Amino acid sequence: MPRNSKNKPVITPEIVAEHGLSEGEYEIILDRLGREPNINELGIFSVMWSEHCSYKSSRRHLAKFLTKGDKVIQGPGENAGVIDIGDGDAIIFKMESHNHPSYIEPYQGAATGVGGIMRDVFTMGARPIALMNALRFGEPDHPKTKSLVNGVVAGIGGYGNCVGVPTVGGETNFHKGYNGNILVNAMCVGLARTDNVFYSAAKGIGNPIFYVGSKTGRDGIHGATMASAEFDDDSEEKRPTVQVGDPFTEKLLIEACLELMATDAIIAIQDMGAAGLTSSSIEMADKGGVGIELNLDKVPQREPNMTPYEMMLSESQERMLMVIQPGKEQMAFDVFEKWELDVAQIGKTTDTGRLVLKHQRKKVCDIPIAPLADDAPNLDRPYEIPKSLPVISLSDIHETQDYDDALVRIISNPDIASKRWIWEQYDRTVMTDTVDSSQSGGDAAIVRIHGSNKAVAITTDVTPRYVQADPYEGGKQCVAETWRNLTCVGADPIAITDCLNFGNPERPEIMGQLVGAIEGMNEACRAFDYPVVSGNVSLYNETNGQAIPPTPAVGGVGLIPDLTHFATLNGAKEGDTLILLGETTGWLGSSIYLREILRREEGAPPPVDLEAEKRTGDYVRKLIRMRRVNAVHDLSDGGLAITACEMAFAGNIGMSLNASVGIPLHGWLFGEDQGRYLLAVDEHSVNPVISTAKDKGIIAQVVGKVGGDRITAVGGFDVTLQGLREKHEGWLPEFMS
Amino acid sequence: MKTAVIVFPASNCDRDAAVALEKITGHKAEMVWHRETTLPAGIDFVVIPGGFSYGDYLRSGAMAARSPIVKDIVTKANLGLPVAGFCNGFQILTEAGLLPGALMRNTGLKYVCRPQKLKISNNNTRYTSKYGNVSEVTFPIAHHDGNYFADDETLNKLEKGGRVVFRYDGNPNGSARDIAGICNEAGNVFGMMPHPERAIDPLHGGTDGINLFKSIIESI
Amino acid sequence: MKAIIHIGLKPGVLDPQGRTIARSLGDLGFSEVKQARQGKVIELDLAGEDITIAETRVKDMCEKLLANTVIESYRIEIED
Amino acid sequence: MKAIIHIGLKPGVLDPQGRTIARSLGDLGFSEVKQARQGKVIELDLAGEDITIAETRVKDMCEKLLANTVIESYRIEIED
Ligand SMILES: Nc1ncnc2c1ncn2[C@@H]1O[C@H](COP(=O)(O)OP(=O)(O)O)[C@@H](O)[C@H]1O
Ligand SMILES: [Mg+2]
Repeated sequence: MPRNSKNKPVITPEIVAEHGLSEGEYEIILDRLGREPNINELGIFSVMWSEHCSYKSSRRHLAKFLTKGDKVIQGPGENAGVIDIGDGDAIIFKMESHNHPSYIEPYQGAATGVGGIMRDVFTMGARPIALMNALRFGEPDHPKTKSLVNGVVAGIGGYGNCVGVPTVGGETNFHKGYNGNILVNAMCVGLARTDNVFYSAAKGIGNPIFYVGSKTGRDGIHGATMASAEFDDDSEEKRPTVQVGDPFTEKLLIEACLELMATDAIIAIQDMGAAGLTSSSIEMADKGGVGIELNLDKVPQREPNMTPYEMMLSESQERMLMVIQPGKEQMAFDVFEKWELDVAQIGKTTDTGRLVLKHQRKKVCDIPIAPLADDAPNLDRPYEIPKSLPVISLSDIHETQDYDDALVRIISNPDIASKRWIWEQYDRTVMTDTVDSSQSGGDAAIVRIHGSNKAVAITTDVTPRYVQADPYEGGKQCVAETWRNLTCVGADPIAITDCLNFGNPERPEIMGQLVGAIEGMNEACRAFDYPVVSGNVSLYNETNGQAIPPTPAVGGVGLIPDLTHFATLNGAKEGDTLILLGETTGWLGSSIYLREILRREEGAPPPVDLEAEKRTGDYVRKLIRMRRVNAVHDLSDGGLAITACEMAFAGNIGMSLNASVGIPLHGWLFGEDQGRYLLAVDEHSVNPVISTAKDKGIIAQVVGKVGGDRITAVGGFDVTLQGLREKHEGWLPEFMS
Repeated sequence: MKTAVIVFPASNCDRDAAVALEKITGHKAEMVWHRETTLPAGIDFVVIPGGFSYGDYLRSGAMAARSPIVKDIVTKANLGLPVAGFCNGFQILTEAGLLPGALMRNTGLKYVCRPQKLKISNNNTRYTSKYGNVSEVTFPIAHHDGNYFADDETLNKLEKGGRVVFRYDGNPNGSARDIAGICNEAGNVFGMMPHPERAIDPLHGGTDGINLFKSIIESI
Repeated sequence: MKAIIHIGLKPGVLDPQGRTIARSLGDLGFSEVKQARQGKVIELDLAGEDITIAETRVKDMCEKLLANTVIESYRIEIED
Repeated sequence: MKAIIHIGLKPGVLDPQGRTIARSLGDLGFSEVKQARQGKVIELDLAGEDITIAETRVKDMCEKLLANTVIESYRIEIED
């Protein structure tokens, strides 16, 4: 950094550019300050106006989302979304990305991602009760993939296991589109009381501001701006000090914060996430319409001689900022000291509307807070929503000559193969409320509300190849799939969180993917009355101009009001009849069959008929509550064949599928038509289930039987359950060995 | 019947242990903070719960074993107080010297969480008497450092004394002689890596853990 | 031949283990402990006799596997 | 003052980490690696000046906390 003779940095155009600020943005800063900023002030503007903090490319489009509903207590805008699940209980949840850090240092990147999302949730007064993760890696053959999988999975487990929050589910895909940019999206779900939810708006004048948690070091300085910039070949060299997670301190923070939250000592609280002390203090002040004055000498520091710039931009983990009720300072000190955390009173709220920082008795920053938020760039980037790929007719898709081989190849392909190697490294049973987790490969994880007979159901989903082929339909589909997965376990879907992972928004076609996906997602949200209550956007996921497949990961949460009525894909019994609900056309465009068997990645994705989807799902839920079904599984990747296999694996029992009626066999078995469910029902329930479906205008047909130890389809495959299971379970351990 | 659960910084199965104790005894367990120097009066049974006390830093269980409350537990255990450690609790008991041997990194070097079949090697201990002639149970395991090590002499002594209480059926972590749980010579101190407190409710997938708690509680 | 590789966190990288160890030693009455850091040592038994070759090879091993150079630095000693 | 404590597994105690390191190095083509062992090093910054006192104190720290003598042995170096 250039310095003038008095050893004070001067702000050159290069420095402005290095901070990722455009000339126009710098002009606004000059105007609002009425002078040149100093380096601290410039750093603060730069992180606040980065893509990561300001959502400048996506904000106006995110505003389209349905965010309100009967059950929504708090939508987007706080640390996490809050929904009402009755009896005074609230569920607080959010999903977040840690893509860039995880590519650079997979263990710590993933670990700190988990830590960060947990803080967003317990900041609001919730005890974290479940973690999920949605992972996308490059193709298995890529030289980095194996070590990235190893590191990311170990990091997620290392953090979540230590903190003692069960990791109950997720999804894992492999595709060459992620070779240079993996995706690590973590979701946390917490439980609070509706009358004890904490918010971030600072209130009152002269109230003490407390810093709690780990000391501040020089970690990840400029992390927030890094997360908003594209990679190039040098970026592995230019990395800042990597943030290291300390799950031990996180666990102490959770316990200490929840202990203090049980009193009336906290007025407002905010975790220090990206852009650390800067964004936390400014957000608290801005939301509360107050000013803040901090004495940086009081900030607990890990290293000597830290500058104000470093302290304000540090991304050291496991830190919180809070406004404490005057008179309750000692109470706060006592709680945090009991839990052996660093704690300091570092400042106070003021009536100036300004952020004032003091360091070694000098004022090192004095800026008005309002423009940091109000004047944050809100770009209307040019976009062009890509047209859907053309529909491929089934007759243009070659039928396999060897169904046994096709089934084996699909069941053992990296996207569909069992992820047991991953989830056995996660503690799924701690807290003893996990009902049916990854153990049975369930559609949604089920976590009981402690001490009650109700449960939340949680799932994450997106099918990037559909979004790539048609952002709008793919956007609808990912929301619909979460809704369907929650339905499968008998839950009432309530709301979603999302993590929108895309490439460089400065390119109109990428921006178009984002806008298209948001609009599609939103249409599904509205059709299901299934609002978005929190989320995260991760852009610039591209390397050397190669963007990732558009990946809007969706995390859905629903409620099972009574745990005496739920379902999973485990439970099919000898002699049960298999019923398929929903319409089958044999849609193979953008399917796994097309990709894995014919090596073609093309074609329009299956459309989602939201009305039919809703009708069918509502019926499935009703059947579960009437205990009409023994097992339920939705049809997704790989179609009917794969759904039947997964149900067979879970229940450890064979399945035989009938001949297809009116549809070529490959489309019948592997087609990915949406909005469908496979049910295993007792023989005496078959007629009532089918006739009621018909009354409701839902297509329902008997498609096979449960029993024996083989998986068969008339005219198609005939393999042993055990042999197929070995293929399904075998791929990942073998790849990782 | 008064029971206590010890809470260390980053214990994380403390609540789970308390839930199990309350379910079996009908009374709430006392939660005792590690900085206390003595157990509350009249405690009949102590559980050292699982978790990652002190983040598992240095060695799992090492720092917790040196905390003030453990001194008092050691004294009282030596006078006959029943003390059980599950998972991290087992590690703490070995580190504190109440049980022999040590728990090392799993040979696979990975954390493992799964339901684990166990063989009851001795149905006549204070922790297994209620199993009658049941010889096999399933408890969840969830650990990174569950590889039980002791020298041959110690192992022989354990076996001769009937102090190997549970063995793995299908060793998940490399433990010597498939050992999953052991007790001290007097039979009042018991440690195991698997989690009986995670197997007490049908929704957990099984209730095999109940009899372990019943055995010790009824022996008091 | 024997190679001894010392691996430690780079300066500035958070060392939660070290911090916790220092605190515990303090609690046990060792108040003279001002700071603690934890690192690891890997000892390799190597075939071959040429020290210079060994040095380059072990450096390569560190870069490729033994050290995580994003957060760790290492130092190699070769002994006969 | 500085104390450097080397902690390693006792001979006869199986070292799964060391074994895996040796195998992975072999897989990467480092066929000269015959065996690997992993240990840890703890570095302490100590107040005080007397080396003999420091030695006894650090030995005490090892026995009381830093090493588990059931499986580990240790070696102490004190530096000014
Ligand atoms: N990264 C992961 N973490 C935890 N569980 C995972 C992960 N990836 C997959 N799973 C689990 O594996 C099972 C199958 O996953 P997936 O194929 O995505 O299910 P579905 O086809 O129903 O969407 C689910 O229970 C899921 O929760
Ligand atoms: Mg799914």
